[in-house]
Amino acid sequence: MFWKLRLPLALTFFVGLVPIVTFFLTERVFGVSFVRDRVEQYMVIIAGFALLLGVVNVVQGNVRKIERRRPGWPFAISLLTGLFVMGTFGLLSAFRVGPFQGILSAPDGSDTPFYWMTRSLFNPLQAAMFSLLAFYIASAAFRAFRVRNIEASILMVAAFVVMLGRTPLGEYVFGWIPGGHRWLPTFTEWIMAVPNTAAQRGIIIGAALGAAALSLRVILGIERSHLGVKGKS
Amino acid sequence: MTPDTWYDPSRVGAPLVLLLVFSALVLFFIQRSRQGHALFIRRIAGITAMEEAVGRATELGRKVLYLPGGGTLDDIQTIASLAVMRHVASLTAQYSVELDVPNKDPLTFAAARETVQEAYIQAGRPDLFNNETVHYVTYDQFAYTASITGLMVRDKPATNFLIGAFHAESLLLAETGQTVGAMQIAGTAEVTQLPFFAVVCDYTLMGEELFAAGAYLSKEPAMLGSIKGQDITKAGLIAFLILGILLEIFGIHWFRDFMTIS
Amino acid sequence: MAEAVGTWLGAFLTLCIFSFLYRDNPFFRFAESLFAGISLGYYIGIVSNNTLGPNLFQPLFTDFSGRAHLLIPMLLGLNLYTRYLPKIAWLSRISLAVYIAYYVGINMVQKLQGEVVPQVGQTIMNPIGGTYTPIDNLIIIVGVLAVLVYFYFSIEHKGVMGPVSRLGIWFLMLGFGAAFGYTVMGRVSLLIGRMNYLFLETVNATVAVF
Amino acid sequence: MQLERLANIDRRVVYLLIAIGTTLPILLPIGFAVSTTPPVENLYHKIEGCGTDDVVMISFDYGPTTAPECTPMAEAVMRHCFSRGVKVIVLALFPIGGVTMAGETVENISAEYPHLRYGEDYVFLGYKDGAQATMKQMGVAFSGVFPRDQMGTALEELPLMQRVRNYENVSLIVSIATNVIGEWWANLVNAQFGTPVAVGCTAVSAPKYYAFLDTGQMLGLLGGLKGASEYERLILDGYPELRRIYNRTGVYNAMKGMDAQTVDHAIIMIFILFGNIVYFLIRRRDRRLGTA
Repeated sequence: MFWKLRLPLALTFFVGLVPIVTFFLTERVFGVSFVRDRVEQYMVIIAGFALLLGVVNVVQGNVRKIERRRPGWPFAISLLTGLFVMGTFGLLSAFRVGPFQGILSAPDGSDTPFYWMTRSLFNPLQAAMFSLLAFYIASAAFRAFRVRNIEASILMVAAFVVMLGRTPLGEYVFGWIPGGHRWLPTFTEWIMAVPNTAAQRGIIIGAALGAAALSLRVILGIERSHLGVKGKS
Repeated sequence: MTPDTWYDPSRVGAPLVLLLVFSALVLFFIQRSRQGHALFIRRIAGITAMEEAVGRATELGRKVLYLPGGGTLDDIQTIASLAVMRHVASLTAQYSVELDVPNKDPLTFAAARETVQEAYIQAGRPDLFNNETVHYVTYDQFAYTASITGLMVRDKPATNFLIGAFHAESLLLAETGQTVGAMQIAGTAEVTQLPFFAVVCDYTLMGEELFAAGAYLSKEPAMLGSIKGQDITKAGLIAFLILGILLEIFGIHWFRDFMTIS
Repeated sequence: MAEAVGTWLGAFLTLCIFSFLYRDNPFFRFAESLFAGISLGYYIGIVSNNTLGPNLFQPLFTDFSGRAHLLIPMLLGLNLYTRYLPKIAWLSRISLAVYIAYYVGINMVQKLQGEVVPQVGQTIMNPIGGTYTPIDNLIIIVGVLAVLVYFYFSIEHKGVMGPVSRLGIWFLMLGFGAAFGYTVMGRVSLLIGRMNYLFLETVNATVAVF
Repeated sequence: MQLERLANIDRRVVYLLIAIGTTLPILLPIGFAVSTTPPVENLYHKIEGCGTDDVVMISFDYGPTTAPECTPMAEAVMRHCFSRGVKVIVLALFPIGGVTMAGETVENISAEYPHLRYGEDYVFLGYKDGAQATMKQMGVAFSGVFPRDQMGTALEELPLMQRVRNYENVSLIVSIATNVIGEWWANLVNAQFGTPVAVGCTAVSAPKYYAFLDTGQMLGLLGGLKGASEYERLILDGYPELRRIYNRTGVYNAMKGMDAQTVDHAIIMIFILFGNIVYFLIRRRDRRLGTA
């Protein structure tokens, strides 16, 4: 029990101090270049191994779904098929097995099956999902922008003015006054550059301090939820 | 290019001073708080609403969905999310509500599993935790989003927690959650996504509130002390800012120069 | 030909995703589950090709003794799987602890050095001068201070704190509204791209075949 | 009860209108008048000042994800150069799909100008990894980074490249950029070598780029679809023969995109106004019922 708790916390403390201390030092100090060059690379490798952890969980969950004929089980088959086909091409290409001598393009510049699947299936799915935002941003604006109170009104008016100012419509509003066609676009740019900057700066400074305080709590072992260990003072 | 000193002169100025002052203040207030000095922390609506949100799931007999965000475990927002997750998991264990934590980042998935399982054990309900409570989906931002929106529409969770680092998917998730009638508590420090959460969700923990949430929920003196230390640093920075601006007006650039990284 | 088939497949899947706007349906579920599977397969390939291959296996295979230090991350990575062995399940926490601790340390200095210092530094300005008018500069200064006051946790927002933190919220709302309105254009551009794909590119790809 | 129904219109009505509002303008151009702004005009006038001896470099620093905004800019600038007989050197520095974008654009636009000859009037260098290093090396010699062009021909065999050695022989660099690469052209190439730089970027990154315009590191700036449509407007006014290209149906351009943007923005704003009017009516009714 001692080791189960103490070892992770002790490691957290010492490993956490490493980047903080080396941050202020130059590579003339022993060990600094090791940390800068290698530790980051180590972390990427650990993260790489973790992906398989996720894959195992996905396969387990979906196989169980098919076995128990849970609702929607046929879709688990299409999921596993996609995973298997794409994953196999990916692994074969990554480790240059047989005719698979490259992941996104073969040595002669031609497309690989992995790339074909990426371009024909993966990329359109990504782009389609991403573009749904155009619909959602419209329905969210309609539903949420109501002048309920001062805060909601400020929110709405700011959004409305900026939307107007960013299109030719913004030029038409005061376009009948000589020189007026630039008023709204200019005002829009002002909102973005002045009050918006102030709000963003305030959030960033506050959030950065909060993040630093949380970091300190983790390094000191006060915050340890991520290890599944209950905190105590 | 390498400077001939053992320390990096561009970094030991303001950043080092800030780091030392900040750490000292936080440590001081942690110590003070542990000695029993009571601390006031104001109410944060999104945090107070969490219990009600889980209670709602009990009434409706539906699950609680907890999304730890699209960030990886190297993002501090994800660590903040795990701290909140721990609390939410204790609540769902106490109320015997089903909890569902789908993950995008595999390491976050590993950590979340530890967090939730331990919370269930501590709450005396290890029987409620199973292999599907915390599960993995996929590493791709929009594939993950597609799966989660589908899940929301089919399972109709009573409450959605969207807490952590979110990017363009924020609005897709929050808007879908809204259509299925879920109560939504969001929290992120991504400045670009805060507007969408603020517009769509019932409660939003903004920036610093997200990082304070875990400490606030734990109610432990050491945690609360660290918030106090952070606040005092902030007060110091505000004073520093005002003084700096006054000096600027008189043409004295000390403060500005000190904060300008060469 | 493969090009045209690819374009048509892509267009079909795009429509499957768009059908979700009407309601959940088997086409969307198919696209969604295929998407989850393919994307995971994609990252298996990419992570092996870009990380595990060149940074771990190839160096180890070509020069084992010289790169034996790479066994450290490899063991830490494999150690994640002890989770499946109940007796030593706790060991996996060591890998998590090391990973988290390293990035938490990095985050701490980066946030202070990269965000707090420059953002405060930029706000320390003489209101008269610079690219903006004095009034603009004052608005920025007041806005930053008010938002910081809003985030002050350990004092009740009463007295002077009350109105100032209220002003902070107003600034936040103004910023959020503006950012929301500003983003609409980018999102619509994405949709325009998809509509082009559906209406123009599929046609062009088909024409190219014949 | 009627009012509540209006306040909670099915969101699918909004979706449908957005879908129509995006598709129709692409298929049937409307042509909202856009006024042009100085950052765009500057670039136009710079190219207007170029003759057949001048060389303009167009760098494709974006990928397929931002193509709806960026491709029309690249096309318009390239058409402008070709119409004036200005020589063009094309390259790509964006890793994910930049070279594909460049290849497609060169192919499409050069087909519109059949009298122009590859190697004499325009050259496509291809893609190189590591944008900053590439930019620096090109200051010495293009052939140092691109010994051969995209088709594998050695640069010394291309007539145009025989007289164009490095930035000194280039009158203008136009970077169509989706991220930081556009900035590098300004603060690296313009700052070190003095070659004028103009950038076309997505609407999202435009505000950040205005700072470079203020300092003169960028000569012109096209921001998002709006900037692209302004440029199209300028070349159409200057070169009426381009109308036959821009009025074709079935081909996308920024003016059509801007029409779609305008219609969609209008739809959203009308819905917001409508929602608030209904909200007011409900409140007024409830207040009246409450006092009655």
